[in-house]
Amino acid sequence: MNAIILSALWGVVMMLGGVFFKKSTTPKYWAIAGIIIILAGNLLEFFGHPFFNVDTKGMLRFDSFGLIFNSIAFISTLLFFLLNGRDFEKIGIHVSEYFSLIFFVLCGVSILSSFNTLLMLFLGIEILSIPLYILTGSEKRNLKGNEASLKYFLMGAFSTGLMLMGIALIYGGNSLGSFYIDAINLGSGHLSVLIGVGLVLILVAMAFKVSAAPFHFWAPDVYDGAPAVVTSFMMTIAKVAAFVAFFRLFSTSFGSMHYQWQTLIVIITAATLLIGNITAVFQISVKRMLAYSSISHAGFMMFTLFALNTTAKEGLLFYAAAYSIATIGIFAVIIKMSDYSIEGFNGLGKRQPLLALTSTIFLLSLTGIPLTAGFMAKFYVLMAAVKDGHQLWLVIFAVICAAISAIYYFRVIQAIYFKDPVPGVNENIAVSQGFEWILVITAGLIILLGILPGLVIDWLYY
Amino acid sequence: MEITHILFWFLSALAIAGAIGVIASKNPIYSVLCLVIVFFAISGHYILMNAQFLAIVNIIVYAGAIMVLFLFVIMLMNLNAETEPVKNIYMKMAGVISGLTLMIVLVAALAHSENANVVMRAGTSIGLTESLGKALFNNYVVPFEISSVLFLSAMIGAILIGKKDSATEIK
Amino acid sequence: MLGTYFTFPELLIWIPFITGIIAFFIRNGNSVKTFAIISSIATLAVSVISLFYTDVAHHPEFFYYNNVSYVWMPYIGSSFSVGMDGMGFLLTFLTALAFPLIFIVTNKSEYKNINSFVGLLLLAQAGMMGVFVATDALLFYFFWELALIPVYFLCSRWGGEKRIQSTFKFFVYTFLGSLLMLIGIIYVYMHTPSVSPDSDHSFYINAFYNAILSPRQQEWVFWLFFIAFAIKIPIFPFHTWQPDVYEQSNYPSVMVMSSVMVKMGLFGLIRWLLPIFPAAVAKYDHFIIILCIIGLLYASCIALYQNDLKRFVAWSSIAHLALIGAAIFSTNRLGLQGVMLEMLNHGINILALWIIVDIINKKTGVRKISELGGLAIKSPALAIFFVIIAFANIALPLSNSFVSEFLMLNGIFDFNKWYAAFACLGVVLSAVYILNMIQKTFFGKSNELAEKAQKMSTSQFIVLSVIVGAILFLGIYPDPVIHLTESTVSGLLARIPLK
Amino acid sequence: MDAIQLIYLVPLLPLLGFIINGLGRNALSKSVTGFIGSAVIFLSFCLSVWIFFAVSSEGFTTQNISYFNFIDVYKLHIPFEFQVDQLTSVFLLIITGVGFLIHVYSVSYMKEESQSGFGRYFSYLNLFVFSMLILVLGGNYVIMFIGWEGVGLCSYLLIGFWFKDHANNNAAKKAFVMNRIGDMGFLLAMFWMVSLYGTVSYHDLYNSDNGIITALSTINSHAIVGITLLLFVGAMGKSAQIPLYTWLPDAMAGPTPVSALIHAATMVTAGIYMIARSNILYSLAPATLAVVAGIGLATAIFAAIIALKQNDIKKVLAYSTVSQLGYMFLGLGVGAFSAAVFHVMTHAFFKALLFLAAGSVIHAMGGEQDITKMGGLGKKMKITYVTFFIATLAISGIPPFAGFFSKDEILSAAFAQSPVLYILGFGGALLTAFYMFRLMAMTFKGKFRGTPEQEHHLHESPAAMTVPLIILAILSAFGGFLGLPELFVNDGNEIDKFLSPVFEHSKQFIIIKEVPQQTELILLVVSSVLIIIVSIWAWNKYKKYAPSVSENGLVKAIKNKFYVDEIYDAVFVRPYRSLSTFLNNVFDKRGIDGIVNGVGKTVNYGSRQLRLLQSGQVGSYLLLMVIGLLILFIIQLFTK
Amino acid sequence: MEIKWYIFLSLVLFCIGIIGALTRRNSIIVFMCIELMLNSVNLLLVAFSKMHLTPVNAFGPAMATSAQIFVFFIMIVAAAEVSVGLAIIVMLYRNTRSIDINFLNRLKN
Repeated sequence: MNAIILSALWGVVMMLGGVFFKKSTTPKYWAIAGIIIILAGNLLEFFGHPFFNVDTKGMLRFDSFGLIFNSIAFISTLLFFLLNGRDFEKIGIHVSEYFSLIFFVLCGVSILSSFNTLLMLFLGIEILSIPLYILTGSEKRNLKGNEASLKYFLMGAFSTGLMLMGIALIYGGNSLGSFYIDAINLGSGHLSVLIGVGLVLILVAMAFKVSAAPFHFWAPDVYDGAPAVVTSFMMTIAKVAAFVAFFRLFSTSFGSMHYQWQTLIVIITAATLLIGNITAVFQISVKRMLAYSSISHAGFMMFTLFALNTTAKEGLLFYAAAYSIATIGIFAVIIKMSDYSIEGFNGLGKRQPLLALTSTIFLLSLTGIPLTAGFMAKFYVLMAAVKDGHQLWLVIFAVICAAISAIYYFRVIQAIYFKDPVPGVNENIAVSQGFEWILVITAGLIILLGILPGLVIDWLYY
Repeated sequence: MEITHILFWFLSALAIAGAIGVIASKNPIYSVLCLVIVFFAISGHYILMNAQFLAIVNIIVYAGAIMVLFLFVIMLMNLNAETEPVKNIYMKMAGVISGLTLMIVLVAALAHSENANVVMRAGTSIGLTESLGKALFNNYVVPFEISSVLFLSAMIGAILIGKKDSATEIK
Repeated sequence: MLGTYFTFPELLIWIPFITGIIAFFIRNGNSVKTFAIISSIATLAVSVISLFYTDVAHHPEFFYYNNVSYVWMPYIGSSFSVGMDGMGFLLTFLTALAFPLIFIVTNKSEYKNINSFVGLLLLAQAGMMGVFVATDALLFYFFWELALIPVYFLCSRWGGEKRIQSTFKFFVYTFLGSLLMLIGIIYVYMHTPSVSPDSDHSFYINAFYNAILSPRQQEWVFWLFFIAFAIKIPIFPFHTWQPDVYEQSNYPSVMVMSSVMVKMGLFGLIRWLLPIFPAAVAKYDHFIIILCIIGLLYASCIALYQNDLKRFVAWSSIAHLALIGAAIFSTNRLGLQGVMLEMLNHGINILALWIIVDIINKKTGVRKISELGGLAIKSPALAIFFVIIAFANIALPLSNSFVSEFLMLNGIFDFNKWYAAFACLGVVLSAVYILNMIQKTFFGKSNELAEKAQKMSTSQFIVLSVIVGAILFLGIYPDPVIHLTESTVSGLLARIPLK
Repeated sequence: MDAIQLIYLVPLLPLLGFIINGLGRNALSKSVTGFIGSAVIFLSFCLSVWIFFAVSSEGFTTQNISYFNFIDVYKLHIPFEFQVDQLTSVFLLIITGVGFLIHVYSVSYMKEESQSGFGRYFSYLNLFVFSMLILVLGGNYVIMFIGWEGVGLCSYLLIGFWFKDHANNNAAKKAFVMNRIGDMGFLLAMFWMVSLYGTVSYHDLYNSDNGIITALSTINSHAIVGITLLLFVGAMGKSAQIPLYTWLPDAMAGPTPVSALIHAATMVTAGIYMIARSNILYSLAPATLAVVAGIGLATAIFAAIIALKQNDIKKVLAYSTVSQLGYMFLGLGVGAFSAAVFHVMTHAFFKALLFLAAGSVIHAMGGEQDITKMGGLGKKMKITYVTFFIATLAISGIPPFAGFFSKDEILSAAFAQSPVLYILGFGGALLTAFYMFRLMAMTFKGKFRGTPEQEHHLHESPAAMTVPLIILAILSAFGGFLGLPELFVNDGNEIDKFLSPVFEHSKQFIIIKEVPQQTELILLVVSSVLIIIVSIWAWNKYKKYAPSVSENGLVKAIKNKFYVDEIYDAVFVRPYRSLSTFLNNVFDKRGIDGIVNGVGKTVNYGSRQLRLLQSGQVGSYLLLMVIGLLILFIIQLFTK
Repeated sequence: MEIKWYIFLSLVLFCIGIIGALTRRNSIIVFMCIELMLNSVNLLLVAFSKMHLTPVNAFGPAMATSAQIFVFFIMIVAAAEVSVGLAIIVMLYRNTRSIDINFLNRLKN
């Protein structure tokens, strides 16, 4: 509860701050302070000190899984602010408002990690999405941004419609007539038709939110069209929050009927892996390539839904951390560039050795090379899937796709180290000393998590 | 046939006709008006089901506020039938066919659902403002408060986007 | 005492790892070269000292020095456990021996960003050491990939024109293989008994050996492992990356890859495949041996045609490795003992071949066999070295490969007489292509290019002398190596049901 | 027994010579090199003589001396061991004795080489002697194989000694590869022995008391025939028998003393040594013996026919060597092991002599080897002429020269088996006489047919070359008396008696029929007369040689060696080359790598196609979403 | 009245909304179709709330209320969405003078 309330409050603070802040850099510091406060509040709650004793009537339930995820999200956000806080100025003049929207998103994130009724899920999803619709279009005079915003909005609203229909059918179908996800008692028999249809609809809506194929179409366009700063945020924190909600909902409500709908997950996972990885191969813009790659990562995270066991839970948490941090890291570099194409990376190893090295670490992590967090993340989700024991071909398919993913990630690495710089492209990438330090810390975090995944996972059993 | 049944069929026919009108009419203004008809029909259904509060809210919020907003926007943009060029006919066909298929699939599936023939109970007071209000401010106060965050962000968004900035180049 | 603070396997990993990282920060080109030589010699020294602690019967502290385990990821039953048995000693020794030789012999070669170059080489060494000492499946996989990444950078950054594409093909290929193996590892892991109270399963090697897998399960998981190793070795038809990469890459990397890195695949077969999937091995052994023998004849056949020295050596290496592969799957004592010996021998011999090719290339500036000729006139010493190495390569008696090939072929013969006959045909063909190559490069009239060739440098001379000494020593008195690995083979055979 | 303890010195000394000459080839002067090279062999020879006396003394039993573990795996022990017995000692004498003479000869013959070339030559030669000694000293098949391949290596190096000329290199390569094919058989035979008996040691296998082979094997069993045939394949390669003989004539590309030592006197007889060494094994496999006899005989006649029309002096001698080796195998095949060894010995004398004398001729002719360009050399080169003549008499089998006795012994053993073998074998002997006398006559008689320059240059060779010739001539003339048949001596054949401990065990398995003494005598007389007649006919025919213009088809075929090389080329070499090209250019690049790259291309293609789904239009996105939704519905609701 | 008729009615409305969203190019109309979908859901929820109001079920009234409250929240969210959505559409219109979604294809492939 701490996180929800604090983030909502801080959103308001930032909103009001828009009136009072005179210097354009002030909001950044306030935002950093805010995220640290929220993080601290969340950690205190994790260690047993909630500030607010609100009776939620069981609509929110704060378990270690959700709280750890919150912390991961807040730490990622903190890194994001530290790295790219200044770059919000590139979007427009309402810096403080942008931050305020981000805090509202974080409020949604905290709700999604702790909801216990479909109502809260719905509200959480909306609180997560609506600020993102706005942020996507926040660069008002950028036609691509506008287009992305409208696409995102229309499709998001459409998927909301689907989800609501699903919720309604599930409500009608379960004998208790409850919205509480732990009370939706399905028994162990055959899925009733109402529930079955409702489940598919919710599945589709959630798959849309996490950009799983074939409901992913918005993702490349929106990630590409949105300002890079915003893309970085919504590709990571917003997306994994949706995943956490997805996992939470399906493991709690439908876990007992797991094998009656596993086939659907198999199809979605396979399609997501295939489309994400294959399409990414041909991209020229790194930003868009990463958009597709985020789809492929969604495919890997889908494995946690495929397996729905404790390893999957651990895996999802870890994947969230590994994926978010690495993506924020690589985006931090991209945001500093003016040209997002792969040529823009040519010769980065010569021009900016430190950026090159850290980018390489992030890319290696995204590929899933050992010693980076990305490997342990993939390892956990694959382990979860193998543990489940069904449909092992899917696992093999996944690793083939992971090998394909090496093609596009390494293309960037090749550009960084093995190609000569193109004159006039990204020639002056100005980064501050502080930025470099944070980037190094971020990369260090990736490697640290790659060596000691227990740093995240063991908290589950704290 | 009871009166409620007659009303049900009438309102249903009205709603479906209105809905078809929404998607079929060339002129956006007609679409809006058709949608208003649908909303009224649905409100009628609510009343049939003894959910008076929702019926009123539906009319006030949807038919009143939201639809007027739509209408304003359409007027503002001065849209009319000619502004919408003919869409690719195949895409249209595909859309209609897949939508109809979806409908058939869903109807066929749900026709055999376990609850399909449960008879609805009428005549209780839960749909009245009083009972709903009590529930809202007792059990549902947290989501109610949280929805304020939603509104705040929507508000900021509307301002942020709607406000006219000093003219910059279109990218 | 040494064992109180560090164990040998750890030292063997950390010395190259740490020095490798330090090397990145040394700006001066010459001092980084010297640094690398010192580092690799230190590793070699540790490796040699470790050999004195191998006698299990007389030194009970053997395991104390050579096996160690740290808690790493207790909840999934993985630990940082490393240890060495006979095969481990052998292969770490090969690794430790190869690097100083490579550094010394290429001391005069100039590479851009020499500090990164050297650093990556040392990191690769650490990775390979790790592969050879890991006794935890997950750790093994870690090192398996870690050895690959530095090599990827090495081969992509320094080398011929098409290096980026060919290395990349290699990378994706092996990466795919290792990912498949990862699934296999996880699958086997799910069937392991628990060895600690923290976790239901374990990645420890003994747990893997005791995994309960039905023959049907073994039969398909077997392939996940096998493909990974087969790509690395490479076994026909997974070999196509190798000639391209060898052709395009710089010499030190190629030396590392062909002399040490391919052993990772063989090591994997012996350590991680045969004991875990005995039923599958019994089912597929004929198939794989036939595959290997086809590969042997195929590679021998193609080697004859090659005009590029690097490709030539690559193909000849493929042929030799195919023979080793066949011998491994003959799963009998003679064959496996031969394999152990041959892993060392092949490492030495192929390294020597690359050194010679490097020298020829540096001296004349070309690698095309058709453009060379008569080198023996201007560089008789080089010719002598080469003839010795070439004949060692075709397993002439009293050279090191003879004993190992004798044992391997004998093992294959025990398995099936006809397979041995065809494998022997490979021995004949190897003579054909290697003599052909000697004749075209070293003999005949010397041309302009050969005229340019000068004498070898002292360091090259010393390195080649060391190698020739090793070749002869191992050829005449291979007994120590055979005895070193005896227990490994016995342990392995104890896990495979006799036919 | 002291001598036997020092046995390791016998091979070690040449090895030492090899090392010194090899490392010091630039530093040491030619005379020092020559001295060292010859001296080590001479010392070995002295030791061999000493050993010979030790072996022939009363009460000698076979000695096995083991030095260290060569291969020691589980139950398989292959020590580095020597075995000394009568057979070994005979070969030791031949190798070191003839080897020494040839070394001495070489000092003079090779003096025009550069200093380092000279050193290289002597180091190779020493290495060869070392390998050959290991071959005959080895106490098990693996050690024998070390020598076996070692001599192959030296042969390779020495044939290609003048490596600037690719013809020499090709010959060297051919020799090595053909030997390798044989070695493959040898290797497989060893594997078979290991897997059957668990050992390859002579002592374990053949010892009369507990010989594994006699204990475990039955006559003509599958395995025994297999092993012996495979061993024989090895012998075929090394001893140039059909079908692996074509390398030997080409091997004449090497320096002539090399031809004398390696390709006439010693190395090529390794096959005979090996089979003689394995006599027990072979006598358990009469089927194989028949094959050996057949191939030996066929080779003897075939090579003799080819030799009839050769004009290169060394080629004639090479084919003659092939033919004589065939006789030796015939002897082995009919069970006359000691006769075969006897023939090895006499052949070593006269064939080495022939080659050295030929070398002398070539030396005098300034490198010319074509006998149609010679003639009348007898006047200018008296010693060469006489020694060559003696050798010719010996090889032709004219009594009482060495070849007569050894060949006769083989032929009479053949007669005992079957008169057909005898007649064919004797036919070959007639051919031998014919081509040898043709060679003699064309070289030394008639008018000189070379250039005036060569005529001016003609001279007798220096003493260092002629002295070995004379010594060998003496041996060729009288060596035969070592093995006088029982016909003439009462207590039987000396060689037979000396070697009998080696061969006596095999007698239990094969019965050698005795030919009645009268028949033998008649055969002897008739054959001698016929041979002499043929010799005189050939002598007279070619004394005044003039090139004939017309050649019929058969003659042409013979001249071209029955096109065997061409056939091999067409059947093996060229298909192999095209296969190699095909595999490299088509199968590997387009096939296997094509598949690998094809996967990559498919991914690229798929990427290009799949991204078209991302049309940018919301309508189509929603449509695809709905279609996806439909599919999921259908799967969920209608598949169970 | 059996519940199935309400189910069918709202499904029909829902699917008409979907068809509209798929076929129309005017983004405002697409948006309106989505509103139609939401309304069909509302109708269904209310119908279900009446269905669950069975005497068998002790929690009946509370459950029924919860569905109607849910409808209320859907309306709230819809209102918020409309404000944001129309703002976005207006912004786009300002920049491009068009609200045709098929012109939105700067981002593709």
